[in-house]
Formats: sequence, C-alpha cells, structure tokens
Amino acid sequence: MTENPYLPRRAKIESIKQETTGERIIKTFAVVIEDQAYRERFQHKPGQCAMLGINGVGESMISIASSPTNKEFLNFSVMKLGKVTSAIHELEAGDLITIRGPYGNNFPLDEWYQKNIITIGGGIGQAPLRSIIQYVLDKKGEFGGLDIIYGARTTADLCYREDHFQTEQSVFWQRRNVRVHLSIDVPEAGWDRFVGVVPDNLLRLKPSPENAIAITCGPPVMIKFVIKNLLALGFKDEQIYTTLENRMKCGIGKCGRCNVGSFYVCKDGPVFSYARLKNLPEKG
Amino acid sequence: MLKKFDPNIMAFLCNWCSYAGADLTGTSHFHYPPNLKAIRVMCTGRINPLMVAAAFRHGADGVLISGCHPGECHYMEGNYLARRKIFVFRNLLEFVGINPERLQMSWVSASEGKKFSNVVKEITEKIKKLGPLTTFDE
Amino acid sequence: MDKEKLVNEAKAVFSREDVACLIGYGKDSIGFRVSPIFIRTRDEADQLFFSPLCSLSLVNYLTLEKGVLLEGNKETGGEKIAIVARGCDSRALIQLFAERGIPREQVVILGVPCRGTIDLKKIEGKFPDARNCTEVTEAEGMYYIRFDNESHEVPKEELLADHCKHCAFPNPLVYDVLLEDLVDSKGAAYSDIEEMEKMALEERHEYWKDKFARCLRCYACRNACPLCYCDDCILERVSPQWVNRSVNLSENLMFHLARSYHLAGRCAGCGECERVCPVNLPLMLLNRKLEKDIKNIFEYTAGSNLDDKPLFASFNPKDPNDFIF
Amino acid sequence: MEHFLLEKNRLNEFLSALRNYEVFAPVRKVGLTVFELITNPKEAMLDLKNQPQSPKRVIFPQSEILLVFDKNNAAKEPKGRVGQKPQVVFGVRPCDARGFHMLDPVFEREYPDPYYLQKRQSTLLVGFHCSEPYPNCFCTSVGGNPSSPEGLDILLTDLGEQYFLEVITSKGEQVAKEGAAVLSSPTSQQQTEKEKLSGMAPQKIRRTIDTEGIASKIEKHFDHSLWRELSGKCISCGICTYTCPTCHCFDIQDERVRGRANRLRIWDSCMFPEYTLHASGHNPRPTRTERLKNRMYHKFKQNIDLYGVPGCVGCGRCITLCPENVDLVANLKVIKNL
Repeated sequence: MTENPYLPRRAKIESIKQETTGERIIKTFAVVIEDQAYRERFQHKPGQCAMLGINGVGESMISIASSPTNKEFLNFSVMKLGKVTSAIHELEAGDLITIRGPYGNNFPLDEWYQKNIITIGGGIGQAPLRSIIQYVLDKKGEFGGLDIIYGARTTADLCYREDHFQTEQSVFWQRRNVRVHLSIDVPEAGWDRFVGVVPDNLLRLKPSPENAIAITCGPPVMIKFVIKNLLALGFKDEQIYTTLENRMKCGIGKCGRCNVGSFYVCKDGPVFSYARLKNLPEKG
Repeated sequence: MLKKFDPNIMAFLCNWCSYAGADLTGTSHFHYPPNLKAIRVMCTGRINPLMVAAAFRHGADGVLISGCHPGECHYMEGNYLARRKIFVFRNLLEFVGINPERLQMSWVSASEGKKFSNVVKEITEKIKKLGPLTTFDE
Repeated sequence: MDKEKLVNEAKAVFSREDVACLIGYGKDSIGFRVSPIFIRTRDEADQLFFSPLCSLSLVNYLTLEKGVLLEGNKETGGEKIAIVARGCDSRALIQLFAERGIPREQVVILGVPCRGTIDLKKIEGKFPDARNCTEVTEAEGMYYIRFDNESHEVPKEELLADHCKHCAFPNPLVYDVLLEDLVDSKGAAYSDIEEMEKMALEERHEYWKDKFARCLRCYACRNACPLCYCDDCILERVSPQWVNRSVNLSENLMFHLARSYHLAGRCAGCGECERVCPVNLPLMLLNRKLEKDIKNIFEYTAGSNLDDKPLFASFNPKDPNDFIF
Repeated sequence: MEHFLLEKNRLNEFLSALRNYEVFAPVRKVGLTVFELITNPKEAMLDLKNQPQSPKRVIFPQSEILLVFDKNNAAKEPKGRVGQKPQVVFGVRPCDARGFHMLDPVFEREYPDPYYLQKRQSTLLVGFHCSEPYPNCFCTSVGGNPSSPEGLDILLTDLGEQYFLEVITSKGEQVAKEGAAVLSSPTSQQQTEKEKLSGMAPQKIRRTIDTEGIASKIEKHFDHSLWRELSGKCISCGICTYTCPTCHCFDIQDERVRGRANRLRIWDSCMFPEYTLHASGHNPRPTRTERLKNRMYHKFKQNIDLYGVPGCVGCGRCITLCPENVDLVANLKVIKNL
C-alpha cells in the first residue's frame, strides 16, 4: 500500500516572529521538518501551501511564506482566527508542530523568465507573495524588475515590515529595479507613504503592463478591484495571477469543500491566472 | 480481582456560597472523599445542563451542582432558575435511562462547611452504589 | 378544506395588507407529497390548497437564513409575511413572537383548525405506487383517498401522524383570518409517555440505545424545527465543543439530550422533528415527556399565551425542592 | 463468466458457507432496512425496496479513525483491515454498486486513500437485479440499469423459486466456489427467463430526465435567479447527502474523550453553512441557494469534468427522503428547459 497522505510529520519551530499587533495578530513561524528523508522530499515551489497542525487539536492549510531558495527552514505566517490557528499561536520556539505537504500548484516561474514582476498584496495576503518575492530577489538574474505593492489597514497590521523597509531603502536593490510601495488604509502620524486602499495605490503607481506579470493576493474584495484596475491599466487576462483560499480539511482534493467550479483550490489551486479564474462560475 | 470502584464526581460550585463553603470545609479540617473535582462558576444559574451531559461524556459517574440557599442568591434569582433547569434535566435523564440520582443538587452556604462535607460523603456513597456510568463509554 | 375559501381569503389578504410573501401548502408533482410554496403575488394564490396531507410546518421558513423572508420583498415593496398555520403552528408562532421579537403585526396568520394530519410514511407505505393523488378528505373517522384511477377508504387511525393523536391544540391560538369553524379539542393525552415511565430504567435505556444508534446526525430534526433558529448552534460549535462530530452512541445521545432539552418549555408539538427523520426516531416522545412534566409541575404550556415569560427565565419559589440536599 | 442457480430456500445455506467472509446484509431495525454485519444468515432481509441508506458506509463509514495519538501526542495509524477476513456485502442494488464506481476515482487518484482502498479491495459486492424500482428511481437517465452488473462481483436475479446467479468478477468466482455445494446449473429456459427479466427491467423505471446538455446549462445559467426559487424549500439538512451513494465529502476533526485522542474523518454535507465557512467569517456559499446549486453543479458538471460521468446513480433517495420535497429530477428539468 502506498504512503498514507493523511499522516503528518513532526517539525520543530526554530523561531517565531510576531508580525502584527493590530486587531488580527499574525505570527511568522520558522519550522524545520525533523525527519530527514521527508525534509528532503518536501520540495516546494513558490505559491504552494502545507497543512500545519497540532495533534489532538487539528490542522490548517497555510501558505508557505518562504522561498525554496531558503534551504534552512520554512516560513509560515499564521493569523490567529480559529481553533487551530489559536492553538498554534500558543506555541513557543522549540515546540513541535506537524506538517504535511506541499500541496497545490505553483506560480509558473518557467514562463516568467526575464519578466517584470508586480506583486499586489493586502494584509495576510502578502504571505504567499513573500515566497515569490524572496525567490525573485534570490534569483534576480532570471527576472526583470520587481514592484512590491503592499498595504494593510494600519501600520500595526503590516506584515514583514522591517523586510519591506529594508528593501525599500536599499540602494543595492534600487539599482536592480526593485521597488517597494507600501500603503495603509487610514492616515497615521509619521506615515509619509501612500494612504488609501491597495487598488487605489495600484492606479496611482500605474505599472506598465509591458513584459509584466501581476500577482495579487488579499481579501476577496481587494482582489476584485485590483483585477479591475489591472485590466484598466492594460494588463491582459494571462498576465494576472491570484492565489485563492477556501476552507480546507484534507488538502488532497477529497473532502470536497474547497471547490471553485470544477477545481479544488487545495489541489488545482491556489494559484489561478485570471484567464482561468474568470471562466469559473463562482469566485471563492 | 475486581478493581474497587472509585467514582469520578464533578462538582459545579457557585462562587458566592458553595465554593466558599467548600473552602471552609477544608480550613475547618472536615473530611470528605477525594472523588470530587470542583469547578467554580459565578452562579448556579449559569449552568447549562449540557455541561452536566459533557461531564458524564468525559468520564464523570456523578455530578453535583451546589449553590446558595433559596432567597440568598447573590444575583437574586440565579439559584431558582437553576433549580428549574436541573429538575427538568433530571427528568430527561431518567427518561432516556440514566439514573437521575447521578445528578445531585445542594444548597450550601459559605458558612456550612460541615454540610458540604456531609453532602459530598452522601453523594459519593450514592454513586458508589450505582456503580460506574457506562452510558457514554463508546 | 374548501380550496376556494382558502384561495379567496389569501387573495383578500394580498389586497388588504402589505404582504411580501405568503407561505402556504401546494400540491407536489409526485404521489401524496405536499410542498411549502411561497406566494408573492395575488394571482399565484390559486396554487394554494389544504388537506389532511399537509403535515409539514411552515413556521421555520420565517427564521431560516436569519429570517430572509421577513426582510420583505424588494420588488413589490411588501413588508408583511402571511402564513397558513394550524394549531401547533400558531403555538410556534407565539413562541417566536416572544423569543425573537418578531412583531406580531408583521405576520398575517391564516388559521386552520386542524383535525390531524396524515403521516406520509404511513400512506406511502400503504399505497407505494400512487402517482398522482387528487383528493384526500376526512369524514367520520375515515379518510377518503383518490389517486390515479383508484379510490380508497382508510380508517383515520391507520394513517394519522403519531404526534397528532395526542394533540391538545388543534385550533389556532392566534390568527388574523380563521379559515374554518373551530374543531373540538380532546385535551392533552400522555398515555404512551406514562407507559414508558413504567418501564425499568435499564429497559428504557435499551429502548433509546437502539434508536439513537441509528441517528445519522443529519440535523434535519433541528433544521425543520420552527423553534431551532439559532444562527450559531451549540451543537456545531468547535470551541468549546460540547458535542463531538463523531457519530456514535455516546455523541448521538449528547446530541439528542441537548436538542430535546433546548426545546423544554418551548416545543410547540408540531412533530416536524419526527416527520423529517430519515431513520424514524421517535423524537416527539422526548419532547412530549418534557411537555408533560412541565405542564404538571410548573403549570406551563409553551406557546399558549402571548404574554407568558419563557419557562426557564421565570421561577416560582414553590418549585420542587425535595431532590435537593 | 459462469452462471449458476441458487434455490431460494437454500440461500441461508449459501450465506453460511461463506465462513471466510464477514457478511454484511440488509437487516430490519426500528422499521428500517439497514446494512449490518450479520452473524446469522436468517437476519438478512432481502427487501430491496426500503433501504434509506446505501451500503456506502460499509466501505466509507460515517466516522472513521484516521490517526490515533498516543500519550506523547505522536500520531499512529490505527490497525487497518489488513489480515482480517474479506467482507461480502449482500443485497446491493445495482445503482448502489455503481455508487462505488463513482467513489473509486475520488479515493484512488493522485493521493490514494488507504482507508477507503483497503476496505474497497477486500470487499465483494453481491447484488440483486432490481425488479421493483422505487417510484423515484431514475437510474436509466444517468447511465444505469436496474439489471446492470456494473460494479458488482455477483448478480442475482429472482426467478420466483430460484435465484439466477451470475459471476461477474474473479472475486465473485471465489465466493461461488465457497458456496458451490448449494449451487446448480441453470437450464437454458432459465437463462432465457433471466434475459427476459433483464430486458424488461428498464421499463419499470417511471421517472426519466434526459441529462444530455445539463452540464452546459448549469454552467451557462449559474447566476440565474431561478436557483433561488429552486432552493426556497430547502432547510439545509444533510439528508440528501448522507443518504446519497456517491456523496463523499468529509470533515476531519481531532477529538479527545476520556484520555483518548484521535483524528477522525466524519461525513460532512455541502448543505451545511459551516461546510465552507472560513475562519474569518467569510462564507463563499452563505445561503441555501448557493449550496443547492453547488450540489447540482458537483453532480452534473464537476463530476463530468473530473471523471467523465455524472456523479449520480439515480437511486432517488434524495427525492424520497427530502423532508420538504426538493425534487432533483424536477429541478434538473427546470434547468434543462432554461
């Protein structure tokens, strides 16, 4: 009999970083799979997810927020919401967690050679985008420019803040055509960057669709308007990518609940090009 | 040899009377059987009988609910409301074949340390006679 | 019942009142089946009918999906909901008015004095091949049934739904229009419950074990119940999780204890839980046992009076106390 | 494959001969016919008319332990069926046997599911030619047939005093061997009689719907206001999905009771609002309208996209058992006529 796909493996939490202090708390966990064979087999690609869990509590599907170029650990940014994520937030560095995966499809990086990459993220939606951002930064020679457009409700809700600030201010990256455009929804003292929702920031920045790929992830309503604005800026359906999320239990296309049209988000997603997404009857 | 039956008894004690009463039992060195596991609630009136069912489901052989004497509730009428609910729930338990004696109620004030120890003794004896609750074993 | 009278009264309601939707009974395409129908215009009222086959309660549609029907009809601008209600339904409505704060004047009640309804499982069991039932009427303890090209007479007792046999409230207790003359009420009967109470504890436990082991936990009993309307049901919560999702005897027993207890002093006696159960659990026995005790001890009958306080929100210093140390 | 004859009065002997198997058969409980493990062949009730539940649960149980957590919270697989007796499910209707055909690709493909597959592989299905279909049966409209051997290992046809026994698969052959002592050879007349009955069977199905083109209609009219009308009666219970022989959706939950901790898989229903509810509170299918539409979409569009056949065997249970008479066939007709 083949391997049991429901059997999770143990992984150790190396470090934990609290990303946000706003209404919704997000922590980023760096984990290392204990079993060496499984660790070597766990070869993810940007865009993929994995099932994190605690035995006796349950499992949750979480995007992998680090790039495969990082061989040291895997990053997961977890927002404290339900039973499982709340329990994960209780854990400390050195504790054990369970993992199985990686699941789902990934960004078609082979097709994006030498293209300009634009990521448009909102809130926790930056997590899956972080895997591609890190990948592009690590393999800069394979891509053109990189524009990171990211916003959250308040500064307290911005994920990966220091990373973004560093990249933003780095002359090294500026010379290599890497630009960061942060925004918050409501004005705050000391904030000198854009104030307003992410789709508006996108319209203001007017990235060129030429030789570009735009990837967006965030709340459903943000995705909707980002896509609308991208189309208005002249992006073609094939140039727009998004990652979806739905409630998931099995992660392997059997338990049924995450379908969008005839696709299971866990297995056939989470990455959808707008060309594919727009033909689906219901959009998550 | 058959292992001696040592019942699990779950107690929900109201903060203002019975929990203080149980405390007094301890400080006054009155003895009572160690089978009782107490949970403090603010008032017996906040007890949902589902908590009783859950206690049975998770291994209790008997449940005790104890609060202030009638008319002495810190919240005026919480214990009266509890009495109604528990009365009805006992009847329901009996109707599905669970001995209602497994769900006991008592009024113990903060000064009745002796009474609390007697209540626990008596209930423990009762549950011992009834034997383990097997209804929720599966 | 006279269909013409029902249809005319329904149309009159549409003319007189600002009605967004009328919930009534319509004949279904197959066999003896009756469906809830939602009438939105005066002309559609011709589809309405009532017969002893109308065993389902329509009251739960008032609260489904946070009372989507009560939000009114945006197209016609109507605001009120009209509903065809039997005695038990009127009790459920009274409970809803009290518990949910649904304004009485927002619901137009077409009251039907009810002589008891037919258990679909029984009549389908007797005539499994019936395709198109044209008529069921009742006279002097007999049902006169016509379907396809056949006509039959069946003693009422044989087909009557079990919970209807014990009904103490055949007449609507609250209504705006009364569709027929009131019928005689027998008063509540609990002989079957008393029989069960005589059984030994273990015997009764065996009886219920056998039943609960069958439960599929499909939640139909809860969803069909006009008084199970919580948006966030305690039976489904995961944190804290009172009832696990596992389907086994223990969890099923937990489920049914919680379900029936939550209806204590609230059950309107419509029998929906029992009617919809795909595995024939006698759930009304539990509800009626509590109804009987509550009536005898606390002199309280759910849904009998618009001004009553809920059973568990009230007390009497003289409530039973002898079970307490 | 081979044909045999089994005298009806020797059926019990035949069942008794299957000593090397665990036999599941319809038994009468609380006025219902349900599939259960039987120890005495006399318990078997071959009343094929009233089976509110399909035998799906023998292979895909309503709750099933996936993992057991030990004291150190390490996950272990529970003991599977390996090394246990193979199972026979006796008295399966042809539509329910086809139901397993619908479940197979779900659990076989991409990530093979050992829990389902172990039981599936060690279970043998003995079916009965369905001579008296339900009023709501419509198997012939979705590619089935009341006398179809598809998915079965052995098919029995009622000839009055005898059963005509057809061995369909090699698994079935093994069973026929074990019961060989009570089997005889059919005469050519009996063979003709059996064929005649098979030929007549489809005519007894009274409900029909031409499903041709339904998939594209569902897709085309996905945003039609009619769906709201169709779902108006639905009360969001799980009856249609829990009694369906092809529904496979499940929930995974960790449960701790009395010091035991397990990860379980439990049937779930797409009719429940919680089924798709995100932890954030967002629900992509918030009302009955989206849920009912999704169920029909899954059965008559998604399943065709994924596996090439509608995910429905036409057993009619969802129609018969629906407490509010939501009628799948009638609804399909409405969609078809859009």
